[in-house]
Amino acid sequence: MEKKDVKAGEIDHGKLVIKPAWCKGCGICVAFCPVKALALENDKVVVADIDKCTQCGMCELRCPDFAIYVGRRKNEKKA
Amino acid sequence: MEKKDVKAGEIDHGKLVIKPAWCKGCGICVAFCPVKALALENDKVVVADIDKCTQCGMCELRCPDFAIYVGRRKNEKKA
Amino acid sequence: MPSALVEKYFRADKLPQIWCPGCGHGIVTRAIAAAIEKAGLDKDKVCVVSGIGCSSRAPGYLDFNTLHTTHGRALAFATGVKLAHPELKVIVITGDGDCTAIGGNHFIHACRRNIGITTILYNNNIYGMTGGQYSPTTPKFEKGTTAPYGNIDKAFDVCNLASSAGATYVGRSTAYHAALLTSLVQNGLNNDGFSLIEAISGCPTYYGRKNKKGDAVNMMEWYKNHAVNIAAASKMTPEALEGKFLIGEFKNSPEPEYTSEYQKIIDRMKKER
Amino acid sequence: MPSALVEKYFRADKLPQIWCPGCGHGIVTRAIAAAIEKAGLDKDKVCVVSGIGCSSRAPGYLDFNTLHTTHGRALAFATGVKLAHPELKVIVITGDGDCTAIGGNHFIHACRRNIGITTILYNNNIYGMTGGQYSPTTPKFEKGTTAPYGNIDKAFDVCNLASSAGATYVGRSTAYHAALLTSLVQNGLNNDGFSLIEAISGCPTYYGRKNKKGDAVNMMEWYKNHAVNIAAASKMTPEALEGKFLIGEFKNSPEPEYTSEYQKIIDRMKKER
Amino acid sequence: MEKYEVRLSGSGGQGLLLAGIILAESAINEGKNAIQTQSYGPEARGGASKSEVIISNAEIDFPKVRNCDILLSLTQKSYDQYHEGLKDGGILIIDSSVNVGEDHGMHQVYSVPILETAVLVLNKPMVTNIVALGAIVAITKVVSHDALEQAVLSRVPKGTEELNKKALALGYEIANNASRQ
Amino acid sequence: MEKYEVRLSGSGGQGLLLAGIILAESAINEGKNAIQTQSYGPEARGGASKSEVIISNAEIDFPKVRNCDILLSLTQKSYDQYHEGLKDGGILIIDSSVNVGEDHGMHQVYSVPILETAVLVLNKPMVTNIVALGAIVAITKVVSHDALEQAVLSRVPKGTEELNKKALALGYEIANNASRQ
Amino acid sequence: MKRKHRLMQGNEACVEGAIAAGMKFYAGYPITPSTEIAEISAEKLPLVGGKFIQMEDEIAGMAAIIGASLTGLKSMTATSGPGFSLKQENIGYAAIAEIPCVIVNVQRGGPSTGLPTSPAQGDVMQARWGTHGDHPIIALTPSSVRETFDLTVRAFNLTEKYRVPVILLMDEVIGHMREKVELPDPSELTIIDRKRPTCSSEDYLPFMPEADLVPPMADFCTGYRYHVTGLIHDETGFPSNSYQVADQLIRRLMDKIEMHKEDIITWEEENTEDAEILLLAYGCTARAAKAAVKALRSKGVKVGFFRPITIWPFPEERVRELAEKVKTIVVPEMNLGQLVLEVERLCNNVTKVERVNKINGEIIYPEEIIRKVEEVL
Amino acid sequence: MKRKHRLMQGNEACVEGAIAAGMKFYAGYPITPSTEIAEISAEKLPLVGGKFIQMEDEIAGMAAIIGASLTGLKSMTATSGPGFSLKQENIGYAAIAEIPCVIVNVQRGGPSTGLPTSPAQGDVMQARWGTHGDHPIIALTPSSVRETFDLTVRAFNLTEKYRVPVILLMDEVIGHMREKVELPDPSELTIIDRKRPTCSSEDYLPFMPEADLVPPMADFCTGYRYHVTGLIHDETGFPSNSYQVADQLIRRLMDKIEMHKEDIITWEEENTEDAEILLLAYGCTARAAKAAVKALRSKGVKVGFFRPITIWPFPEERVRELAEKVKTIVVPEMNLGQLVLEVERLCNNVTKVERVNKINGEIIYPEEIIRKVEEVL
Ligand SMILES: Cc1ncc(C[n+]2csc(CCOP(=O)(O)OP(=O)(O)O)c2C)c(N)n1
Ligand SMILES: Cc1ncc(C[n+]2csc(CCOP(=O)(O)OP(=O)(O)O)c2C)c(N)n1
Ligand code: SF4
Ligand code: SF4
Ligand code: SF4
Ligand code: SF4
Ligand code: SF4
Ligand code: SF4
Ligand SMILES: [Mg+2]
Ligand SMILES: [Mg+2]
Repeated sequence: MEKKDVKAGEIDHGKLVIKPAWCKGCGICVAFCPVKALALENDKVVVADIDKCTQCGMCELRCPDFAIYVGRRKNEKKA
Repeated sequence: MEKKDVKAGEIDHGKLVIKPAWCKGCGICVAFCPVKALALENDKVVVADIDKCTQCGMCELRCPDFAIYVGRRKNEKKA
Repeated sequence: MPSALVEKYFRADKLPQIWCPGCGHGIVTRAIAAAIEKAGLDKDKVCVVSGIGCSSRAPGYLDFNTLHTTHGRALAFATGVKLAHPELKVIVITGDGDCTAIGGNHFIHACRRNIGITTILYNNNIYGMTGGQYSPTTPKFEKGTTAPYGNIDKAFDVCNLASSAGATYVGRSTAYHAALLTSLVQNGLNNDGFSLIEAISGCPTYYGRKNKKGDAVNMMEWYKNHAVNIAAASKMTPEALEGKFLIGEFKNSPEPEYTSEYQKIIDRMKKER
Repeated sequence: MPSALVEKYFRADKLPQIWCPGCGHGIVTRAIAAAIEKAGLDKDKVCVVSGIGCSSRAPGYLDFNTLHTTHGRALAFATGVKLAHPELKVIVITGDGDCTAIGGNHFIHACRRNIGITTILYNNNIYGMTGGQYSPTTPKFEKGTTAPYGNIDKAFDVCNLASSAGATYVGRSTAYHAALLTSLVQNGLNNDGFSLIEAISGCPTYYGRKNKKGDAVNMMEWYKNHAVNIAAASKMTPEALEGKFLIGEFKNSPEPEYTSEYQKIIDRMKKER
Repeated sequence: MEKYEVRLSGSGGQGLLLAGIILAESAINEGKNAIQTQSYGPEARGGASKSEVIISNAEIDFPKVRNCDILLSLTQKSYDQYHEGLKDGGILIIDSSVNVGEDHGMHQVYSVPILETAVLVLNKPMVTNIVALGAIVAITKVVSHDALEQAVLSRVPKGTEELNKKALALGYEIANNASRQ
Repeated sequence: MEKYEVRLSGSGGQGLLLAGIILAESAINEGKNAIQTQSYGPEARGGASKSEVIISNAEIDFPKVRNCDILLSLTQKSYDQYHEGLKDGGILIIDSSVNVGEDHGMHQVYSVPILETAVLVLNKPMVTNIVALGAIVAITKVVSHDALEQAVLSRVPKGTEELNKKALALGYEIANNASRQ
Repeated sequence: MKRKHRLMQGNEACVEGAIAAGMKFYAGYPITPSTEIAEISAEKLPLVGGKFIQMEDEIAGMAAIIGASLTGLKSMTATSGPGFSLKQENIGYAAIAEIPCVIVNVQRGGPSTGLPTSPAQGDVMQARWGTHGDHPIIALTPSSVRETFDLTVRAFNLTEKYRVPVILLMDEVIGHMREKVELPDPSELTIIDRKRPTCSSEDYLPFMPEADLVPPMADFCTGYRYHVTGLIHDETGFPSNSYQVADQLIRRLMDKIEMHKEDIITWEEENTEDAEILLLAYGCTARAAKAAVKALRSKGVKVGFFRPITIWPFPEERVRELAEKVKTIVVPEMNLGQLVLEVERLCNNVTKVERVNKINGEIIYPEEIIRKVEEVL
Repeated sequence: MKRKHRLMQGNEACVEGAIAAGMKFYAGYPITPSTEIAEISAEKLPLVGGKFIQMEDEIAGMAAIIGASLTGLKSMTATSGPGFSLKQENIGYAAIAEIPCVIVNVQRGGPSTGLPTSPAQGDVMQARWGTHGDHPIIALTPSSVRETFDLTVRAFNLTEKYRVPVILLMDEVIGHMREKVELPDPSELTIIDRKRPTCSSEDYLPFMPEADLVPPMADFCTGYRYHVTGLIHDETGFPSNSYQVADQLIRRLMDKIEMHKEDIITWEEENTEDAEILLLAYGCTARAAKAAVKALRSKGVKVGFFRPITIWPFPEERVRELAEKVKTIVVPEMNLGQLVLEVERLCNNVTKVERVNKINGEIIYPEEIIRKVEEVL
């Protein structure tokens, strides 16, 4: 059972990682980001303003397709 | 569909009617007659003392086989 | 109540019933006939439906249009009858196995729809017809032929279950409390929506014997001594209620009945056309 | 929670899921994985069972031993798994149709037995997989493809039903309240007996479209604005609660678990021999 | 002896199923083949009921009683219902309460006070079946006394062994005193 | 003309099922026979989707498209998945966003800005399917314009007639301007 | 008489046929690929004063239509494989209690959940043998949208006439395809209603057959008080343990079909006069077979075409006759060989019987049949 | 080796056999005449550390044994006609997902509730065709108490070996009668356990067949994390819409049986060498047939006896061989002709096939068979 490389095609914004291949453009993350850091473009999520992002994790929590998630936190140690 | 004569074999005690063919001798009427007017004999209900009977109807109410019922009440008119 | 009741509502040529001596099912069946008499129903507008089990044999003795269906499915058949002809009074007679084991789904859905069916559940806490297996209402730790070491299943409180599923009339009585049973069934028949009346009925042959409950008379005595009417219970201490169970009317809160809701759609469509 | 969660608990090569854009099922599934992580379960000791439906496709994406069964029967299959191997954590993922329509009987019986299964019911108030027919949880008067003139069935309150049937842990959350959902599932996993967590999950494609609820975002907003936590609700006036629904933990009252009761019999028999 | 077909009839609750089992086990104790069958269902509730045993030295192919060699009837109802199956020259053992009328010319009829013995003498109606077995074996010798006693003792509840032995002995006794009609 | 096999492909939600129905109804309006089939199931959710129409003057026995005469591909995915079914010499109508590469030598390929027209010109993505129908009929003449218009008007929601007429007309127009590649 | 050509889906034609036949009650549970039948029934029934109900499962759907039918309403349910399996117990009930009802099974790929949206013909034997015990059944298979309409009407007529459950065995292709149809005017249709008693309620014996072996059926709750059971019963409707009653009842149920075979069995036949090879096919596969016949005939191959429309009871006699005339019978089916078993039973050792089987979820292509014919030529 | 003759009921022998074969899980729902199997299992299983559960219905019973079997426990359920009908959907699941399990059906009179306490052999075709879609199945029919023990062991062995659901098709007579038996010592029994994977969990492809077409099966939750579904799936266990995958899967499932026919099919045969008439019977009816053979042989009639023990797959080859040799095959069945259809399919037009059918709730008598033989002589 060959596993596909699931990391392929991720866009790492540091604070935030986006995986356009999985994004279905539902807009949930955009609507509920408390600081409006996200936007939709061509039916895919994009980061509108990475600086705004507080890494609150709401987008990750509510993305039905696991297409967006919080990157390594500043104060986090490497595993 | 020939109907059997369902009145056949009834013993009419006036106050009380008993139908031995249907009685299965469970003893429920005997046990719960408030005045102990009934008894079991050879696994069938019999009237022990018809005078005691107050026509309270408890036996009729609880006989699982409809084998005992209150006869015409004294003050009742004919239908 | 002379035995005119039996003559009027029973197929007397089929009597006595197949049931064992002292089986509570006969008492319950008579109570239903008495309730029908009191409710003054037209015999030709009453349809009695049952599943399979000792209890489900009852309709065969009742002189209405009677439908003895498959095990557990009485309420589903009855739903068809009622929706097809809402003017009929549809009565379902069922057992604890029939209604709450294999038939549990139809039961909760009939409750939910609040369809106008009056259901009398003959609860003898066992599968009588097949010889004494435990049922969903067999109390925990009691025995059945398939629970030789004591039943580890919790029992349903069927009244409670019916209420939460949506039944709008719910009550419980016992074979001993036959007069109460009659009045609960009568009230159930007067409710437009779905009514459940649980009738605790002794099975001396299996439940009684397996669990050393004595004979039919002993079982009746037990009901007499352990049932407390809900009206009385509210005035009793928890200690006094210890080991007792409740009977009486538990719920009576009418809501729109299913088939009349359907009729509204038909009527609306007629107008809209 | 970095996406290590997805890597650890999902079959990432099967992603993205088959579900429509904005379908709540993905959010709920992620919440379950998060709860498993928090509960610290051994992946090889978790078995996830589902029936048939959009929701029931979830196990295919989860990296455990997963069993996709027949429509409505997940809990019956899961009962076999759990009784055979009580040491396993058995999780059932099911839909409102799967669990409360065709599967209603297995549902109430699993509750009754208090068997150690954690059930997450993805309630989207509709049959998603077959294209939008009304389900037993579709609110009255709303539409489905089989209720073109509005549904006349009352909806089940599945939490209430589970409680009266015997479940020992019961809670409700929504796809919007994903963090609460995770903690309810985690608590459910910690309950030895039967747990039901109702997860309100939006189906924008059918339920939303048929009932003019807007898109996925609108539906999430609706949950946000209409759900009230049971803790908060106790301090609110009836007027303030008008039109709202409750979320949170409704019941948490542990009782002996079914398979451990069974083990007691085995142990007793061993001693007695 | 080649093959015996035995039918035990009476009413439900008289323990005839167990009697059939014990009779079959007696035969097995003697190294013979045996098959026991019974009637199930509503029939068994209330009405006449029967338990059948086939005993043979050879393999038993067909498992049901066809040509009954021995018929026990403990009640009138069961006699009425089943006596036709008894073959010409067969042995009919009836409880003394049963009336066989005139038409039993071709059978050997034994009338034995089985119920009375269990109820009045032993005061234990539940050993009716054992009394009956004693009577049957005394009359027909279909199995040996020892084989029967062994089978009875291995089947009855602990603590009732003496009672059952007594019932068996009484069965023998009343049968030996029985009138061949 | 004997028989046309038409396959309309694209992604779920582009209204191709309805387009197929309308095309088939156009044919019926002209007195021809028509069969419409489609792909169901998970396939229809998200991925490539297709709707097929067979039009014929004669009875249509086999109901599925085998040798496609006309293929519409609105998306790259659907082109990739379905173009092999197009027969040699068949007509391929693609949205201009679709890249058919080099291997289309044996087909007549028309690249038409269908999506763009619906989205940008009409600002109504839901009429994509009607624009496409206009384009197909303009290029292939598989049914007459009148029959098509009649079918469109009898299917679309009340109040959208003008919009759809316009979409149809634009479909004709862009097709007539289309480059045959 | 206004006639209209319309593009119609097979599932829609089924509902149109049912309503034309007088359907007034539908109960069911949705399942692909039959769901449209429920959906359209839900929409149309209230408009004709009929009732639609979505039950909690397929078992309940089957039960509800039996209950409704007993009260006199013409009733139908529709499902696909998994649901058809669940309905089996109650189909047996309808058979023994002689309750008219129509069960539609739009077949999909199996077994189990299988291939939910792909066509198959895998439930042919199940339609005949799915419920326990010997029981009568009639099964019809349409192979076009128009025929779906016609056979639904016929299904109702047969079930009303003979009080035998009738199965309309469709397949996903026929159920989902849209085709040009011209529906008959209602006045052209023959609609049959069940016989109702003409005697008084006192004289009514609910299960006493007339000469045609079918007992007249009183609507429940119309003054004829009687008992209906799934147990073996005598003419009064009450259970019986009599051997004779059991024998008579079951044999009569089967004889209802045997006696009226001529009326029940229908088929379509083409080019059989001079055929050396016979293609025997039904449902959507018959359309491929027909195309194959045309192609082969145009090459001069003497092939004939036989399509059983009634598959249960099977057109035994005609197939046996044809078997005497042809060299080979080729039976293409979208299963691993089901109806072919019946063909083999009738024709083995008289003529050669060959199979073309496909179970991958795809319809059989004409070429696949042609290939087989060329092989056996 | 201690041997003991005992009087034992058929249903009891079934449980004894199951436990001897290693049954550790029983789930079911009571129904006459199979109930004793549940009751005795409830009593005995805890004593061997096994589990018994009475489920809410038959559907759940079937589901639960599949779940238990997946975790590695040998599992069984028992029922009768009405319950067998209800189990069908999940039997199909066991077939497609290849979950070992034994389903006992103690047949009673049908259809529907029918004659609950009377014997019948009316579910023979249902055992083969009761669930939707093409599917593999094995069915065994005992005709004595001892054989009930043996065949229950065999049923477990076959289901474990081939991952095909195995049906033990008993009848009320065999289930309820008590007979002298001598059970084999456990050491004499061959007990087969399912193949388990020998590879690492990373390399494990749960539905990749080995040369015998059977994939090794890992117990659930033992480190091999895999997916099981009732949808068409590839070797990984995940659903697929590929035509090729569907074709391969279903054909492999059927080929598992075809390939191992020799191992699966068993029968008993007597006096066939010189037979002119062959009695072919199974279950309790075979005992009447055997008695008939003895009676007829003693009168000099050349009759032979053939008893299929495995009825599905049917012993095609041997029956075809015998058909070439005899003039008539007589098939007595307690139904209106079910297994005889298969005999006719194989033998029609080669030899005469005659039926003796009885459906009144009574066992067939030897004389009834003898009469038929004398008729066809
Ligand atoms: C489908 C099916 N499963 C099982 C049975 C066997 N069966 C008949 S009645 C019964 C239980 C009846 O119990 P209950 O409903 O409580 O009625 P009771 O006999 O106790 O009055 C069972 C299991 C059946 N007839 N049909
Ligand atoms: C026995 C059976 N009946 C019906 C179906 C068709 N079916 C599949 S899923 C489904 C409903 C699913 O609804 P739900 O459980 O609410 O899941 P959702 O798709 O909404 O997540 C139905 C009716 C089936 N597969 N099997
Ligand atoms: S982590 Fe929070 S702030 Fe950052 S993008 Fe996501 S929702 Fe917005
Ligand atoms: S929530 Fe997920 S799928 Fe939806 S737009 Fe955001 S990233 Fe894309
Ligand atoms: S009527 Fe009352 S008093 Fe009279 S016998 Fe019956 S129970 Fe006793
Ligand atoms: S209650 Fe009825 S059946 Fe019982 S003893 Fe009294 S009369 Fe007889
Ligand atoms: S078995 Fe029990 S329930 Fe059935 S008739 Fe006898 S006492 Fe009543
Ligand atoms: S149909 Fe509804 S439930 Fe199913 S995937 Fe789409 S949105 Fe989700
Ligand atoms: Mg009960
Ligand atoms: Mg849903």
